[in-house]
Parts: sequence; C-alpha cells; structure tokens
Amino acid sequence: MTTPRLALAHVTKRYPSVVANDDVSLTVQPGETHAVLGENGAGKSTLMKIIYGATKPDEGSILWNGQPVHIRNPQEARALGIAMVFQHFSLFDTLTVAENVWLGLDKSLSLAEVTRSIEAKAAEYGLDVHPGRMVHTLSVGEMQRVEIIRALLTEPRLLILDEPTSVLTPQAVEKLFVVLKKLAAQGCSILYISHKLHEIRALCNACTVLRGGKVTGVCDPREESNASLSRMMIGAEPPELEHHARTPGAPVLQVQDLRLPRQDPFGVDLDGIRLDVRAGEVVGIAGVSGNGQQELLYALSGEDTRADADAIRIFGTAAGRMGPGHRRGLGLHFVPEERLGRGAVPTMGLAHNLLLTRREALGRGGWIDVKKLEAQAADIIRRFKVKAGGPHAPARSLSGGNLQKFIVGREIDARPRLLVVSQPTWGVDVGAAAQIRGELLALRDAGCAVLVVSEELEELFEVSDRLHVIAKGRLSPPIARADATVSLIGEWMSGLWPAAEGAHAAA
Amino acid sequence: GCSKTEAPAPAPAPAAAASAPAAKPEPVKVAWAYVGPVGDGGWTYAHDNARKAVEKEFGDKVQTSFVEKVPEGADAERVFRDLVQQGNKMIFGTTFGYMEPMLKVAADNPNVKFEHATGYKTAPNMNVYDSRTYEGAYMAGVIAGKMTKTNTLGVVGSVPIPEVIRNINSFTLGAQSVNPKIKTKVVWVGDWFNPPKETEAATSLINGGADVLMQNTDSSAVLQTAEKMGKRAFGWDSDMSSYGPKAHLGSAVINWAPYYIKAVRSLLDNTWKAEPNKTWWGVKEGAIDFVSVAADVPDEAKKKLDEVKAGLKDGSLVIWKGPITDNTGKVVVEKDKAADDAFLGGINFYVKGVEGKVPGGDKK
Amino acid sequence: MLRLEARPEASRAWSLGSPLLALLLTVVLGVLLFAALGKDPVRGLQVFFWEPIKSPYALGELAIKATPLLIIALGLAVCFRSNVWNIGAEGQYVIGAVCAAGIALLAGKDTSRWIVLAILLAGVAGGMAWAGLAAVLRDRFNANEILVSLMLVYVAEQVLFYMVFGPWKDPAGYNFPQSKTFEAVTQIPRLMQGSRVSIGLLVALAGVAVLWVFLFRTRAGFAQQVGGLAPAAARYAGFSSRKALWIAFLTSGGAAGLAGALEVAGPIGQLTPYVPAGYGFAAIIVAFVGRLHPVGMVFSSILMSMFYIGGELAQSRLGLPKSLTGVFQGLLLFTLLACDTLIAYRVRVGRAGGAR
Amino acid sequence: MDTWALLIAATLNGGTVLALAALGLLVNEKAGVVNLGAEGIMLCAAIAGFATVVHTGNDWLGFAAGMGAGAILAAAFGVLVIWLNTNQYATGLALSLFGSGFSAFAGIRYVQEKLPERPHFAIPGLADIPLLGPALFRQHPMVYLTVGLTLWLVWFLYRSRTGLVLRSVGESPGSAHALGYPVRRIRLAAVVAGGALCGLAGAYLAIVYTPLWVEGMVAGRGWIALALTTFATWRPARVLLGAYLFGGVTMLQFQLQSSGVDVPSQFLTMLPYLATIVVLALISRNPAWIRANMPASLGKPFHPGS
Ligand SMILES: Nc1ncnc2c1ncn2[C@@H]1O[C@H](COP(=O)(O)OP(=O)(O)OP(=O)(O)O)[C@@H](O)[C@H]1O
Ligand SMILES: Nc1ncnc2c1ncn2[C@@H]1O[C@H](COP(=O)(O)OP(=O)(O)OP(=O)(O)O)[C@@H](O)[C@H]1O
Ligand SMILES: [Mg+2]
Ligand SMILES: [Mg+2]
Repeated sequence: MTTPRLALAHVTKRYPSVVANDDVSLTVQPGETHAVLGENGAGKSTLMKIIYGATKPDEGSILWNGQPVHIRNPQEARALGIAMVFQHFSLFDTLTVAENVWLGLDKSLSLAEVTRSIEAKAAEYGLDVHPGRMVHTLSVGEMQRVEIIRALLTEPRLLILDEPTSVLTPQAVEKLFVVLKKLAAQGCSILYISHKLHEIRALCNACTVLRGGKVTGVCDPREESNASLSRMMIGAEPPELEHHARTPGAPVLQVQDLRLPRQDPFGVDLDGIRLDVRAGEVVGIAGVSGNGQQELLYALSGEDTRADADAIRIFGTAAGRMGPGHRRGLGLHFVPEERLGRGAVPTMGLAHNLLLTRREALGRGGWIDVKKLEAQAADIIRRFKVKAGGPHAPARSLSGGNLQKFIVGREIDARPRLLVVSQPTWGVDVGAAAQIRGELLALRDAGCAVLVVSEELEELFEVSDRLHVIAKGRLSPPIARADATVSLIGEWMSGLWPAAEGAHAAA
Repeated sequence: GCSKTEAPAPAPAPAAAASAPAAKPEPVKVAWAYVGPVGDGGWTYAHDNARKAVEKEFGDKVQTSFVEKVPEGADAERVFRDLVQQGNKMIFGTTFGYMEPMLKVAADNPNVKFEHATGYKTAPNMNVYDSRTYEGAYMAGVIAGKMTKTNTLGVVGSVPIPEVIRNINSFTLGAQSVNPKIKTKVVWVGDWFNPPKETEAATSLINGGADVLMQNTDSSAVLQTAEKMGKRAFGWDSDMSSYGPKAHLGSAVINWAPYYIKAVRSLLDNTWKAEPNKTWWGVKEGAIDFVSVAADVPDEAKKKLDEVKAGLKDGSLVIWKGPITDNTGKVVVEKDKAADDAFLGGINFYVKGVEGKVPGGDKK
Repeated sequence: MLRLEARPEASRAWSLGSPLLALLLTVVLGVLLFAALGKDPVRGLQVFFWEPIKSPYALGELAIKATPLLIIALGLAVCFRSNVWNIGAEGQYVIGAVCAAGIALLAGKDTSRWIVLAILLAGVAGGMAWAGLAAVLRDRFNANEILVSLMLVYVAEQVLFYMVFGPWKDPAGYNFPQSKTFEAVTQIPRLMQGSRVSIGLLVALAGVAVLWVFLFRTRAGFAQQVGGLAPAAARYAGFSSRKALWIAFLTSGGAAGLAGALEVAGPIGQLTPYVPAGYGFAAIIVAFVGRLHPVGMVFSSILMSMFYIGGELAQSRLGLPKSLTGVFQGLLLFTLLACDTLIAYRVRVGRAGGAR
Repeated sequence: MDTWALLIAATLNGGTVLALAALGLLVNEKAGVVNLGAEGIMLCAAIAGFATVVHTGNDWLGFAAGMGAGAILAAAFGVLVIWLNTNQYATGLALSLFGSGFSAFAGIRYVQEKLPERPHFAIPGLADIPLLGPALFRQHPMVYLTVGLTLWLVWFLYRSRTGLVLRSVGESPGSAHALGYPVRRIRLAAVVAGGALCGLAGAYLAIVYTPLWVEGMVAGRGWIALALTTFATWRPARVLLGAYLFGGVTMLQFQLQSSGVDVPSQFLTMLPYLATIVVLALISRNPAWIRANMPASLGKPFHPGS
C-alpha cells in the first residue's frame, strides 16, 4: 500500500459555542478525489482550514506523505504543496486578475512573469481568463477560474475545493469536473467539499461524511445511493413534502418590463423583467448568483424605489416607487438572504427585531408596548421552534438556521398576502429546511402568493409551481415545474432560452 | 527672554496655613489670573515677572498665587470666585476679557480689591490699570524708520482692538518722525499667541516687501521669522534679543512691577481707593522702556531714541499731537492739539501711511 | 500570552463594570502622574474628586459646567447611535450662541420676559442650520461628515469673530471686540437666588428623559438606531437613512445651539470672541463615556466637569498646570474604549488559537 | 514678481507639513484604518522633536524623536482598534484629545524655548537663478525629501509586491487573511508607519516651520491632512499636489491681507477650511469614483475568526 498523501488523526477544534471538529480522522491517497460530505455546520470548512493552516486545531496530528507536520499558516501549506479554493472567494475586487494571482503565490516572481504563467496554465487546462482584467468586472464563474488557476500555479499535490459548484451553472460544473479529473489523473489529490450527493457520486472515489463535527461514515460514494449517503449525513432521509396541486387565483404581483440601471458599480442592470405571481401559487426564480437576483429583490421589496411606478403592481396598485413600509401595508412581506445585518439587527434582541417589519406592538405615535412585543416574540419562537435564549436574546447569538426560522416566522406570522423569499434555506440544516419549505407550502395553500428566489435547484423543484430563470439581468419566460428539467434550466441559466420568448420579453 | 520658566509657585495648603502658630501675622493673600501660559515670553510672562517682584518687595507679608490660561468667558467668573474663597484680598485680572466677570464678582465681594488690566469699567472695589505700550511702539518706530531700506514696515497684529491699532499707528508715527516716506503694512492673525500663524503672517509681510517688522502678539515667532529670512524685527513686551540675535533691533518692554507694588502696598496700608479712571502708566512711571538696542543701529538713531525717551519721561514729547490725519486723509487730531486718553482709548482708524482698513472699523 | 475570546453574548455585568474600571484606571494613572510630579496624590485626588462637590456652591458650579456638556452630548448621542459622525458640535454651539445673541441684542429695557424663549429658539435654529449645512453636504454631495462638520467649526468661529469685530461690536465699548452686555430681561432665569445655576439644568434633565423615551420607547427612536447598527436592516425595514441623517444632524445641532444660547444669555451675558470654550469637543467624550445612554451621560458630564474644575483648582492649590485636564479626559476615553472590549470579549491566558 | 517666487517658496514649505502627514494617513488608510488621531499625534511629535533639538541641537535627532513619538502613539491606537476592535473613529478622537492635552502638559517647560541657530539651505548653483532660485531651491532638505517620499510611495504602492499586499489588506482583509497574510500585523505596521510620518510632520512644524513650541500649534493641520487623503482619492501624487494647494491657500490669506484687499480678515481666515469643504464635496459627489479608489474596508473592523 502506498503512503497516503495526507492523513489526519484525531483532529479536534473547539469554538466557544460549538465543537466544530470532534476527533476527526481522514486519509487521502495520491491521485484520489476524496469527498467530504456533511450538512451545513457539520465542520467541513473548519477541517479544510486546519489542513490549509488557516486555523489551528486544538488537538490531533497531521501526516503529510507520511511525515508529521505542523502547518502554521497558508504559506507553509502552499510550500508543502497544498492549495485551496475557498467557499467564499478570497479575491480582491479592485485588483487585476494577475495581481490577485500574484498575492496567492509565494515565489518571488515579477508581475510580468506571473502574467505569463497565468496564460500558460489557462491554455493547459482550457480555462479562459484575462490577466489584465479587474476582478469586479468578472462573472462568478470567471472568478472561480481565477481561484483555480491561482491554486494550480502553486503546483499542488493536494487541492482543496470548498463547495466550488454552489456558484456554477450545471454546464460550468461539467467543465470544472473535466479539469479536476485531468488533475487527478496527473496524480494530484483532491479534497472535494459538498453537500450535493449526485456531484459526489459522479466525481469522487472516496468519501468521508461528517455530522455535528464527528465522522459518521467513510465509504466509496460510487457504491452508495443518495439515500444511504443522506442517512450518514443527517441520520435520516429527508421528510417528503406534500405538494397538492391547486388552481391559482388572481394575479397578486405583476412585474411589467422592469428596467433598472445598476446602482452599485459592480452590480447588474435589470433588463425588461416580466413576472406574474398569483394567489395560491409558488413561483421560483433560479439562477447563478450575481445575475441580477439582488437587484430584482431590492426592486420588489421597495429597498430600491427607482423603478417606474407601473413596473411593479401589487394587487393592482402601482408600487414601483413605494418604500418597503408602504408595500408591507399592501400585504407584501419579504425575507432577505442576509439574515444578520439585513433581516435582523445583530446586536438587538429578537423582540426588538420584530419592529423592523411588524407594528402590532405599537401604540399611538409609535409608542412601543414592550410587554406586548415580548409576548409576540415569544409566540414566534414557540411556533417556529426557534432555539434562542428568550425574546431578548440578541439576534447574533442565534445560529444561522435558528435565526432564519425566526425571520421566516416573523414574516409568515404577519399573514402576508404576498411573500417574497430569497434563499429560504441557505445554510440551514436539513430538518429546519424541510420545516421552512413546509411552511411556505402551507402559506401557498392558504392562498398567499409566494415568490422564491434560490440558487438551489432541488429546492425550487420541490416547492415551486412555476419557474423562471434569471441570467445577466434578464428573466426567462415561466415554465411549469412539470415541464422543467435540470438540464433545461441549466441551459437557461446561461441566458439561452428560446429566442421568440426572449424577443417577446424585450418588446 | 525666558529660556527657563519656573513651575507655578505653589500655595501652601490652607490647612497648613491655618494651623501655623499665630505668632507671626498671617500673610495677606494676593492672586493673579492670567489669560496665557506664564511661559509665553510675552504678555503673561511680563505680568508674572512683576508678580515675583511683588513677592520680593514684600517678603512674607504677602502670599501670591496665580491661575494661568483662564479662558475669557464664563469660566473666568468661577475662577475669580474661587480665588475669593481661597481668601485672597486682592485679585489681579490681566486681560480685557475678564472685565465683565470681575465686575460681577466684585459686586458680590466688597471686601476684596479687584484690579483689572486694560479694561474701561470700574467699581467701588475695582480699579483699572494699563500700560502705555504705544510709547514703546513709537520708540520702535523711530528705530525702524532709520533702519528700513524699502521704507516699508510690517506689523503682525493680533486682534484689532484699540490698543493694538494705537500701537500700529504709534509705530508708524515714530517711523515717520524720522522718515516721512514710511508705509506700514498690517496683517492680522486673530490670535494673541499662535506662533505658526504669526510665522506665516510675517513671511507674507516680508514677501510683500517689508524689511522691518513689529508684532503686537505675545510670541517671538515674528522675530524668529525675520531672523530666518534675513530681515529685522523687534522684541515686544519683554526683551527678546536672544531669539533673533541678528534680526533683533531692540525690545519694547513693559514693566508692571511699579504698579503692582504700589497697588499691593496700598492694600497693606489700607490706603487703597477706587479710581474713577484707568491708571495708565508709561515711560514716565517706569512702566515702559525700550531696551537692548542692536549694535548696528547708527548712533544718530540711538541719539534720537534717547531724545524721545527723555521727552516722554519729562512730558515734553507728546506722541499723539496734531496734526494727525488718518489714511483716508481726514484730520483726526487738529494741529497743536493733544489727544486725550479717552480719544486714545477708542482709536479705530489707521494713520496716514498705514495701508488697508481697520477690520470691522468702517462703521461708526 | 493573553488572548481575547469572543463571548457568545455581550456581558451585562461588564457593560456596567467597564466605565468603573476605566475610571479606576484613570485614577491610578493620575496617582502615578501626581507622584511623578512630586505632588501629594491624596491631595491631588481630593482636588479633582472632592473639592468640586464639597459644598452647595461647588455643586452649583459643577452643574453650570455640566449643563452645556450634557445638552450637547444628548444630541451627539442621537448622532453616534445612528452612525452619523457629527464632530462639529462646537461650531453648532457657536452659531447657536451667535443667533441667540442676535435676538438678545434686539431687547430693550422694557421688552417682555418672554424674549428668553425667543433667544433659546434662535439658538436652536442657529445650531440646526449649521448642522444642516453638514447634512446637506453629506446628503447631496456624499461628503464625509466628520471632516465637513469639523471644518465648519473653524468657519463658525470666524463668523463669530466677524460679528463681534464688526456689525455687533458695542458702539460704546471703545472698539473692543464684544457686543454690548445684554439687557437684564434676556438673562436665562436662575433656579434660585444666590446661585448661578439656571433653568438650563432643568432643560438638560428634561432632555435626558425625552431622549430616553425617544430611544427606547418609540418606533422613531428605534428606526433611528437601526440605521446606525445595521444600515441594510434599516433599508430593509423601510427606515429612510436620509431621514435618519437629517434627524441626527438637526437634533445634535439644535442641542448644541441650545447650549450655546443658554451659555451666552446665561453666565456670559454678552457675545464675545471667547464663546467657543471647547464644550463641543468635550461633549464627544461625555457621550462616549456615558455610552450614549441618556442616564450614563448625566454621570459622565459630571465627571468631565470635575476634571475641568479640578484642573483649575489644581493650579491655585497645587501649582499643577492646566493641561492636566486634557490629559485626564483623553486618558479616560482611552481606557474606557479599551475596557469596553471586555463586554464582547473574555480575556484568556494561553496559546492563541487560529486567530492571529 | 519676486513676491510670487517667495509665495511659492512659502507654499512649498507649508505644504510639506500637510503632505507628510497626509502621506502617512494615506498609508494607514490604504491598509483600511482611519486614524482620526492625527492631530494629537502631530502635537506630541512636535513637542518630542522640539525638546530633542533643544537638548541636542541636532535637527535630525529631533525628526527621529518626532517619528518615534508618532509611532508609539499610533501603535497604541493600532493595538486598540486592530486587536481590541474598538471603534476607529472614537479611538482616533480619544487620541486627538489625549495628544493635545498631553503635549501641552509635557511641553510646559519648552514654551518660548528657543532652538540653536537655524541653518540656511540653498542648493549651490540653482539657488541663485533669479525667481526660480528663491522659489524652489532654498528650501529645507525635508521639502525635497517629501517629494522623494511621494515618488517612492507611488512606486511602493502600485509597483511593489509589499505595496500590493498592503492594498489587498485594505481592500479585503478577509481574503488576505485567507491567503495567509497576517492582516492585523500588516495593519499595525501601516498604522505605525503612518503615525511616524504624521510625527515627522509635527516635528517639522515645530523644528523648522515655526520654529517654536506652543500648545495646540498644529491648529487643525491634522484634520486637513485627513481631508487631503479623500480628495486626493488615495493617490500619493495627488496628496502632494493637494498639500501644496492648501499650503498656498493658507499663505494667500495673509498675502491678500498685506496687499490691502478689503475683505474682513475673518473671511480670509476661513478660506482654507471653506476650500476643504468645497473640494471635499466636489470630489465625493461621484460615488463611483470614490468606490473605485477608496480602500473597501476603510474604517471597518476585521475579526480574523469569522
Ligand atoms: N471562527 C469561528 N468562531 C466560532 N464558531 C465557528 C467559527 N467558524 C466556524 N464556527 C462554527 O463551527 C461549526 C462548523 O462550521 P463550518 O464552517 O466548518 O461548517 P461547514 O460544514 O463548512 O458548513 P457549510 O456547509 O455551511 O459551509 C459551525 O457551527 C460554525 O458556526
Ligand atoms: N406591517 C405593516 N402593516 C400594515 N401597514 C403597514 C405596515 N408597515 C407599514 N405600513 C404602512 O405603510 C406606511 C409607511 O410605512 P413606513 O414604515 O414608511 O412608516 P413611517 O416610517 O412611520 O413613515 P414615513 O417614513 O413615511 O414618515 C404607513 O402608513 C404604515 O401604516
Ligand atoms: Mg463551509
Ligand atoms: Mg418610512
């Protein structure tokens, strides 16, 4: 048997509130593509950061090619031949591609030499990047290519990829897999982090599963089924959602030819968006992030009031210029994707966070009835099974999933007639995700119009009645869920939907 | 000059003073409130020197103390009240801005004598005193008039109050008395003590062609700037010759000691009495002098200076005697008439030869 | 090695303990300083912490000094809580005083006592207008309010100088740069005979109550603070950030202007070039040391006044220089900021973890 | 004509104080830290430098002392804001207040103290060229060094790898941390270097410019330097030009006064501050421009844990 490229033994990492890795051992062979699988918060990223030297373990040892090593920082990791592509890109917006790559290399090269090697690597792996461009002008896929090239230029013997596909279209995922397979064939080991089961089964030849920081299984994913992997990951199979067919009612939200120039210089222009959401239906919007979702949601929620008044109608009322408060008055409630800092004020208690969107506890002249507010918060905490220290627990003391439940709860509890939700289950564990999706469907069944914007196709297929795809600031025509397939939606994600419809949308 | 400043003289703790054996009569407490730091080398420094002279003169019959950097405003009143509470029997306030607060505190404390420098309001227990600094300015003008090559003098003014305007005018009159072609340029810095600004102002005066500078501010910055730029200048309030050995032409100094000694003596003798008018001392009383004349000043000029000094001493020379016209050509003092103190106290114009307009002086 | 570890939740005990610890540290540093200067530290502490409160008269003086500080700080707290960095309260104070003086100068011998109200309103309006300038520049031109409001302080001072050297110079005042003394009717009413304390103190205390209610019991106050704590959340909720900016500037400007009016028509009694006394800057410390809490600021304004008065007393009693006041005030704010770390972090002894 | 040459000379001299401080603050801000304590740092450095020259008679030791004082204060500030995550604005203000109090306190002995005789400077040959000579070539060496420093900073920030690392830390500390750069140490180094430059500016003010010590003598220059970085859109060369522009406006107010312009002097005194406000407003008007040039993490704390 060959010496493993990397062997972790009994690695433990404790954070004040949680044990992120608990006695984790893991072995990676040369040329192996090893998956690390686990639900949100299982400790995958923490483990990778330990290997890359970005975080120090409290206990445990690391063997590199059979030799014990102490990796104190990323420079040392790179010197050993370990490279990493982070879940959240570590790129600098106002620097050029070449400068970004330069920052990730430790060899004393000049900028010109770096530029040349970028071009050479790009040609070798068929990755298309321009060294002179500013990073903020790149699409998300291009940014990831920059990250990968930066990693490849260090000539890694182990490449760590932390959820690389969450920002890619299905087609781009295929391309990435080609690169990774080529790399593995050259003997480079790959640690591949994901919680997408089918990807792992398509790519990897070994797999370690984490749950709550502990290893719950080691297997060859090619021999497992989605169900068996899922059991290892969450301890059970996800509950089935009940999805009753219903005839939708009258249109609630009507978006007509919405055009908005970008506000942020690094943003996207919205170009002729058309969209209808009717009472009692869930409409999903799929798309790779950074294609105009943010901008569209700002325009719908009222955080951006530059649209024509008529471009957005809620129950027939021209609402394009209304602020969020007035739209709430019309029955529109909105769950943003950033929970902390936008959906909730981090340092304020949950009760006070209700005041962001709710007015029930207010008396005349905006007087706050603190007792009433506490009761209201306690009610939501109970109803949505939020784990929190009480109505006055600061929002930032809650875990992501629990805060998400509170915020979704706050908006659902307001009995909206139109609910717009962005990334409803982002970073939320499977159990909570199922609960939230169930609540959304219950709301739909109660006659509310629901618009869900998500990057997770599975989720959209699960909850939506109809689907749109957003790409480069344009919105595809709707398609009934029954007619949609992953490959079709994937194609649309690159902006390639039927031309006739596109022409119609532009008209 | 003051290359070394002493820490403020500490007053013994009142408790210690009270428990002292009653054999000796307790010293009478006298206090000073200063607007600047005692180390400003100018105005406050001169006052503090005189305070020390008082200590020396009366020995342990008096006990002096001071509070420096007392802002001219609401705070001054509290400081005066505190000084009264501390048992001081006479309090000197050495800047114009203390006038109103001193009046208020004086009204409430009839047993304490108040002495206010440079103001114009008095009370039954509050006198006003001042120095004829303009005599020093005039003497400096005499030297300047002789020494200038460009016939352009420069003055860095602090704040355009009558005293300063009077000094600018007297400086010009002095120069014109020996050199009728004299022109004076004035730049205001709006501060009594702001060396960087004074430096900038002096630089711009020199840039504008002035080759002899005078300042009516409290620092030596103007003299030092002249030194740096190879021009000439004067010391003001105290002898500043060491700050610019090459540039220094002489210093117009104030000596407050005669007045302070007189005032404290009257307190000790119980002969203090209210004066309706300001006590305004000059060369005659030894309160103003011009010292440390530079070696390269021609003898002829030195002689002229001595004449002026003698004239001021015996009263034969009157600086503000007509005909004097302002710089718009209006006669302000008729021929052969001498201006009285009331006139001098409200001067609000530039005499002929001074360029520009008095800031905020166009009304009236 | 010492290392900081984030607490899962902010410590309530330390949020009260931190100011006390900061004060203690300042006192300890002060004692060391006294000792280094060869002064009796006990006497030094006495001068700073006992003499200013030892008699009703001294307390009155303390209140006089604390009143403008507190009023300005109350306004600034609204600003800082909404993440608006108005550090030009000094300028707003000066303009408030100038405007108040403008009304006071109109008064004649037989003017009604109600003119005091007009004077105070003029002060408020002046401060608001001056703060409004900074707000416009921030709102319309996106100009950094820290720098703009600060530059406006220097401009305000020059406006004051222009008025006292020019149009409002007392014609009977021998050309000295000050306005004529205001008529007696313009004097801010005193609380009681024999003390200089005026109704300004009541105004300040009423301000404390009003601010508390606004911040903690009204939706408008809540909205105001959300903008400072989480701007994106404010936008999401529909709280206008522009409105918050204007409220912050106008409140703090109005408060500073009011303080200016109370001061000029109170203890000063005429417009002089010495109106700017640094209250606007000291109030920033007051606001922070009082942790932007209305009640906390009552204490910090008293503390700050003790430093002021103690600094003066230390001169005539101990022969210490005036600048000691500034040293203490700066030290207090420094130590407080450092101690505040304990609210969110715990100090641990041991090897650093992943953090560096 | 000669007047103008002298005005230019005075402008370069005055601009040098502002330029040194603003370049220091630029280095700070490029790393993402705003130091509102510049005024206090400059004051403490001014007294440290001045006192050193009084005792040693050596200007260069004085400059070194000023830089040392600036570096120490900046380090204290840096530890507070970078390690203890205190609010940058509040901490900077505290430093400003403390610095002005402390410098006044420490400088009591030195008020009106005088320095040994000041040397005159002239570049042989060039100094005698009519007009140009007095305008440009009779300056203290620090004036030329400041120009050199600016050029070096342009190279350092935009051409060198270390400069790139510095900028990357200001742009996205999280990313830089992920790549393994010791973000907090880099920030501290930038803060200390910036403080040292502010200190040099303060020392130059007290030793060469005035040369006197008096409390509060920096008189708002620290704040103007802060404004300069913004309206130079964080570019070193523009900082230098801006500093000269301001030095010029400051001198101009006195020049206008002494040439008898009939405007109340108070309005002339306002000029530099009004100019700051106006330029600041004009520059900031275009948010895109600011966004493209401003270090993205400016003023925001960085917690390496998250
Ligand atoms: N710096 C930190 N301080 C405190 N807790 C942390 C820190 N980093 C991670 N954690 C906690 O450690 C646990 C594991 O986090 P980790 O990021 O490794 O999860 P993950 O498996 O990568 O999840 P995801 O799929 O969401 O990326 C989580 O509960 C997280 O909140
Ligand atoms: N949750 C809600 N339910 C019902 N009506 C609402 C709700 N939220 C806001 N509104 C209504 O929308 C309108 C505007 O709300 P907004 O939050 O902007 O109010 P405001 O901030 O108090 O007022 P403004 O900003 O317009 O001065 C109000 O008339 C309010 O009644
Ligand atoms: Mg992760
Ligand atoms: Mg609103």
